[in-house]
Amino acid sequence: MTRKTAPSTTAGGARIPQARPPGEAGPAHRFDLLRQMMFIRQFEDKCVELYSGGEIHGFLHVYIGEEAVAVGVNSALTPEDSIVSTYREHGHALVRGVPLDCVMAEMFGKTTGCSYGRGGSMHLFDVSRRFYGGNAIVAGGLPLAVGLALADKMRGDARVTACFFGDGAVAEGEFHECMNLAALWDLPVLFCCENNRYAMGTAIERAQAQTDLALRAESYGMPAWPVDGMDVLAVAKAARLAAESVRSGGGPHFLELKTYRFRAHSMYDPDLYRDKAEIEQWKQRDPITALAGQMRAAGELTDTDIESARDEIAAEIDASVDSARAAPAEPVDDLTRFVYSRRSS
Amino acid sequence: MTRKTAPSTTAGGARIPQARPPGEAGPAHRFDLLRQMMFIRQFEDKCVELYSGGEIHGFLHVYIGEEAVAVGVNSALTPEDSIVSTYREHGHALVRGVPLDCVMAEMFGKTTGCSYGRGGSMHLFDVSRRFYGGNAIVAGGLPLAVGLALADKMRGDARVTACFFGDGAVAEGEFHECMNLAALWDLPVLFCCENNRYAMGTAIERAQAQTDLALRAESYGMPAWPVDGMDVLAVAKAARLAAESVRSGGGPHFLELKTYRFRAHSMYDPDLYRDKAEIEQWKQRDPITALAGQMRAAGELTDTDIESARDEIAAEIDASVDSARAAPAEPVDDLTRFVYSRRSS
Amino acid sequence: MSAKTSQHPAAAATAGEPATTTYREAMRAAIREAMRRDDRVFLMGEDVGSYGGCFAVSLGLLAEFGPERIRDTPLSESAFVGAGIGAAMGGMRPIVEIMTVNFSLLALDQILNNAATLLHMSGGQVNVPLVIRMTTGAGRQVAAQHSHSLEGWYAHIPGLRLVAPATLADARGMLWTALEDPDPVLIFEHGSLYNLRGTLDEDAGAVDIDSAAVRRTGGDVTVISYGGTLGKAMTAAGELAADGIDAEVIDLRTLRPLDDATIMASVGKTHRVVIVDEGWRSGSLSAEISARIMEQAFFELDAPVRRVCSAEVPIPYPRHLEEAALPQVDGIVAAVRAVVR
Amino acid sequence: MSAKTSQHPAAAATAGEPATTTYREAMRAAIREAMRRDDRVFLMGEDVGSYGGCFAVSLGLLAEFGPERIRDTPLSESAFVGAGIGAAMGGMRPIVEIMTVNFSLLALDQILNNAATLLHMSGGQVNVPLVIRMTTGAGRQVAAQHSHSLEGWYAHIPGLRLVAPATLADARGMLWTALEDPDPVLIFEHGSLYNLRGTLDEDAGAVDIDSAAVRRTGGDVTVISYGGTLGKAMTAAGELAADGIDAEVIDLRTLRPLDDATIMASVGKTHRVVIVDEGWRSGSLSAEISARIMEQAFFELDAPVRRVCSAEVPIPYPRHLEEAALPQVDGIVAAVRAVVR
Ligand SMILES: Cc1ncc(C[n+]2csc(CCOP(=O)(O)OP(=O)(O)O)c2C)c(N)n1
Ligand SMILES: Cc1ncc(C[n+]2csc(CCOP(=O)(O)OP(=O)(O)O)c2C)c(N)n1
Ligand SMILES: [Mg+2]
Ligand SMILES: [Mg+2]
Repeated sequence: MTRKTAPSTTAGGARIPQARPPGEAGPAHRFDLLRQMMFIRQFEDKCVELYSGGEIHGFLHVYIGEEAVAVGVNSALTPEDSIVSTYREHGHALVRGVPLDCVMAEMFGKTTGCSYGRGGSMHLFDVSRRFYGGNAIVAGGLPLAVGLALADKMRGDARVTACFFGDGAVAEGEFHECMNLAALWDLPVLFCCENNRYAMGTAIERAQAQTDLALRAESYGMPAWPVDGMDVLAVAKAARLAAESVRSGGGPHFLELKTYRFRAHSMYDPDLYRDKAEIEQWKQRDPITALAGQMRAAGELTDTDIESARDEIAAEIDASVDSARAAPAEPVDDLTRFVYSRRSS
Repeated sequence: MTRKTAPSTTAGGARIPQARPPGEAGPAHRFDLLRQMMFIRQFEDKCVELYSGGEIHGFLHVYIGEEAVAVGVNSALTPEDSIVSTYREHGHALVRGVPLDCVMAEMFGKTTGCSYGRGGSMHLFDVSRRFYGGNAIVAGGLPLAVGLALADKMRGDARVTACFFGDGAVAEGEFHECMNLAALWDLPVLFCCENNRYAMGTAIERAQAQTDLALRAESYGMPAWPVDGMDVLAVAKAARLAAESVRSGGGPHFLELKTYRFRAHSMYDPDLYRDKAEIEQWKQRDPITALAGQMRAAGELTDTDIESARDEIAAEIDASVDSARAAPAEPVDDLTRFVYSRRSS
Repeated sequence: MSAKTSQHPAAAATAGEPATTTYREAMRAAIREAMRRDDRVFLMGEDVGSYGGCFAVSLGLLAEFGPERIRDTPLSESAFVGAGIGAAMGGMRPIVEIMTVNFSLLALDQILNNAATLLHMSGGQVNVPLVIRMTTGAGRQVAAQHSHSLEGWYAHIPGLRLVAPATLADARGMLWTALEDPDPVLIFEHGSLYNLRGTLDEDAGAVDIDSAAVRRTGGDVTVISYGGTLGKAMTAAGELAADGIDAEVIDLRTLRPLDDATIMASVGKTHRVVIVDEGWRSGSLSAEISARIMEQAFFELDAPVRRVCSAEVPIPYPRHLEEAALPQVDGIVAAVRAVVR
Repeated sequence: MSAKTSQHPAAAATAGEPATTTYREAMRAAIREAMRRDDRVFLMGEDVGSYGGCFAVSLGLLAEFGPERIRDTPLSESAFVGAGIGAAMGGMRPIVEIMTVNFSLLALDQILNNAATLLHMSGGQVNVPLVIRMTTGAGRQVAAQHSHSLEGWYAHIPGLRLVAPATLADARGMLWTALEDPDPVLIFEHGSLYNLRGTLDEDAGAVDIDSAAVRRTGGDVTVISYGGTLGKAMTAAGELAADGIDAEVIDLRTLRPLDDATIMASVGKTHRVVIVDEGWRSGSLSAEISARIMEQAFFELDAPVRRVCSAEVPIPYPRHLEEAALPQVDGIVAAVRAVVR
């Protein structure tokens, strides 16, 4: 088997797919992407507030700064496609269409939550929308994605399974096994590596001998491109191209989405391991301000548009908090329900 | 980090190291290599006979056809270097200098065995010769090699740890984790991948998306070369070059030793999964006949040389069988000895 | 759950059209039947295809079903077990073969944190109708890394069902029932059983996977065993009978959930118990059974429950040491004598 | 092995120059001391360096010892645990930190098939003087994949020693003794203990890792616990004392090998036992302890041994459900009342 791709390299070292998807989408589409990113951002800002206020507990990993990745990739998927994600998956769940109220209620551990309150922040599920979680073992979701794709391929369903994971996951043995298996069996998986440069406190240079992760992925003989993960349009374009190829039998593809998390790894993290200046630099590239700026410059967006979107979203989120607060907690007697399908109590 | 090597590619696709080691060794050296290969071959022929005769039990994986790999690599090591191997390790143990009597007694499970009879064929150990086994979990030895090399590096000892494993092991997650770790930490490991084209009954094409294993290894940013594993001189040369580089601080190196096993995977294997013609073709490249042929053509070797070597070896092996037969078995009361260091019974 | 009394396979079958077969062939027949009945079923694992399975269980199936459904995998235990979980979530009914329990450790994270957990953690949404088969046990002189009996560990995991067929009928019949279970089922096949020979009705088929079986009725002592040690327990019972000690032998069949009712009913009758388990004694399944008898039948006991387990050592290669390390008929007989004394 | 009676850390220390500290700081002091005393010692694991350890245990050590000896690893549990084994074979004295027991499954093959097995399998040649530390347990609402208590599994493995420091003195003192052991030692630190505050002598140092400790003497019932549940057991004992029930509380300290002598001595005195274990009940360490009491002290028992364990469910996120799933003081009190009845 030979290498299946050799993406061209631009001067700056970033390689972009050679083929171009047919004409860009218009302003309405861009506004939609913007609004989705704002939605995730505002949702998570609220979560941080609720966590500090003692209403959300356990682990909370926010996606702030990385929204362009989930929004861009999701824009390339259809409702028939599947998603497997990590513990940093609020964004993926929301853009997938898991109802806000259900996601928020899950943060509160209520029975109206998308996982019945059982999972919390790290374990959002919505099988009706083919959203398969919410996996908190690093790289633990990759084999599931491979298996979902295997089922699709064996049945002849032309689905894509989008599998999200971080740069840290690339060091795990499971990553390797899954890349090989997907490539060997030509499975319809879209691997989406969210390279935010850190695995908790460990910078990628101290974790990966080869920090060019797309190059690493390519060594399995699979098309792999680095993408500017702070630019939602770039992500959307690359994802569309990749997803179309996957869907039409092109086998697995790998996107290295170069991004950054603006906040600490989790609410427990004092964030001592990186320079404040580095964080500030990346914040200059905030995907929301970036897209908004572009759209404003193109005359597609006014301050009022933004403000009213922000207000609408805020109202929706506030309502979801109210409904989550009011929702019932699971009775303790149901604790053992769903350990097995047949022995619900 | 950038890729550390880009070996040149010859017309036939096989890539050889660009630098050449200083002048080849002479006829005495070649005869030594030949005799070592013959030694392994005759040892294992005898083991197969003893297995069929009911004197050796359990799993027996012979190395017949692959002898050039162990002999060639070992010729590049010093007694201060370390070796970690697999369940197919008779050859590595013997060339390392583990005494024949001890290896044979181990096959019989006797207390004079190199592992006190506890391990049998798959678990040969000789710590005095820095021969660290004999690991029967595929890829299970790689982390040990990485750790031995880490200890050497932390102490400043200029040792090489040679780590043998098969093509099948390359699919395991542990392979990936260890390649990355060794490259990231620049550890003095010489990875020796014995690519005999099969993992049990699974041909490499059905196990690896990328069958060019050296290319795969290179993706970790480590020098990696394919080597004709049926040519002991080629192996010796590549190993010398690689080991010298490792020893002098060049970080881990990877050799893909292209070889073939002439016999079944183990004594249990009916060998139904490959063409007899394929086996016959590879037998044409028998590393022993190949080297003997070359040496004969160069006037360095006579039939008498070969015959007397063969007879000497046979006599040694017969003697080792006698001594193994006569050696004591471990008393059952000692069963729990060495579960812990301090509670020997 | 009720106990069923049935014959040890060594005894001749009594109904239907009995045919001579082996445990291996019975297992193969079960796979073949499942593949024919349900095209969502496929077999996946290392060397299940062209090699025919490392214990030759799937020999010939590749020719019948092709490489899509008799699917050889690379040496990637975590990935292919996890892929089995994903495929089950995606609507298939995979049978994943892990060559042996020894290698299953590499997939344990997937089995525990995904297969066993997804249903509960997702609030009842994610079913994992997966069957994992693996060989367990020692006895073939394959030494320390290839001789584990770790089914007791798996029996600790909520969300899994575990079965250990010890007879031809169970080798033939448990798989289909396992495949019909909406939750993950692990099948442990003891390596020493594959060549077990006996007769099986031509129409042998699915069997329950809920209950333990009383393989021999007796009134003096209850001997509890499963999988690879059932034969030894039966042999010991035979020897004891010659001495006038009448042992009841229970084959657990299902290791999780345990069939407490069958166990306690027997204890209530015999008041004396010996548990035989090839796992290392400390923390083996035998410990849980003993603890449950303590909890549920303490006042029935006339003597403390005894355990015959493996010695707590990595299993050594030489035959005499391996034999000394494993439960043997003599040890069972001695333990029974000690409790009936 | 003999039992030692000592105070629960909640009580004030009585000797030396007592200083207020925490379990986390005691652990850190132990690592620091070991690093200073022996330059073969180094600490390796995910985020032990610049992050300071996921539970802040190693915070500050990177500055003191540098990145060679406070060694951050990639997310590669199997490789870095195996590398710790190899480094130990090569003459170093590694302390490998696995963030939590949940992730240790990814390294279990290395721990079982290499660390625990090499010495026996090599006929006594290959020592593995390795210490592995990991956090265990639930209680912080981190849900199903992050709340395991799997130390019972490790306690099944011949060749390993397991300790579970439950007090400041043990957090401070067990590490050095473990490092002096020529064989692999696993240290299980319950996540709920790191903020435990108390006093510790300035000259506190190495402690034995062989024996259980009687943390409270009493004559009516023996409560056996370890690690994260010791505090709950002590609290329960306090409540029971108010009711005139005088409980003896044993802290196992070492989970393998178990200190049977201390356990049986207490059983011989109280004749009634409750075992508290945060593991899922079936197949937890509590089962082994119950089975041993059955075997060694059956005729001493006035009532069946009871167990207070975790419910057999993946631990759910909501606080009330998590609390319901774990052993709690009320449950211990109720179990004690039931056995002394
Ligand atoms: C197997 C495993 N090891 C360790 C952890 C603890 N942990 C949780 S997230 C994380 C960092 C992962 O980094 P990355 O994959 O880059 O994803 P990110 O958090 O940056 O999105 C670690 C070490 C875990 N959950 N699973
Ligand atoms: C983790 C693991 N999985 C499966 C096995 C069973 N097994 C033993 S050797 C082998 C094939 C290994 O092939 P390769 O690495 O190419 O080495 P070779 O035998 O060809 O020398 C297999 C599958 C094992 N020992 N360990
Ligand atoms: Mg990251
Ligand atoms: Mg091979």
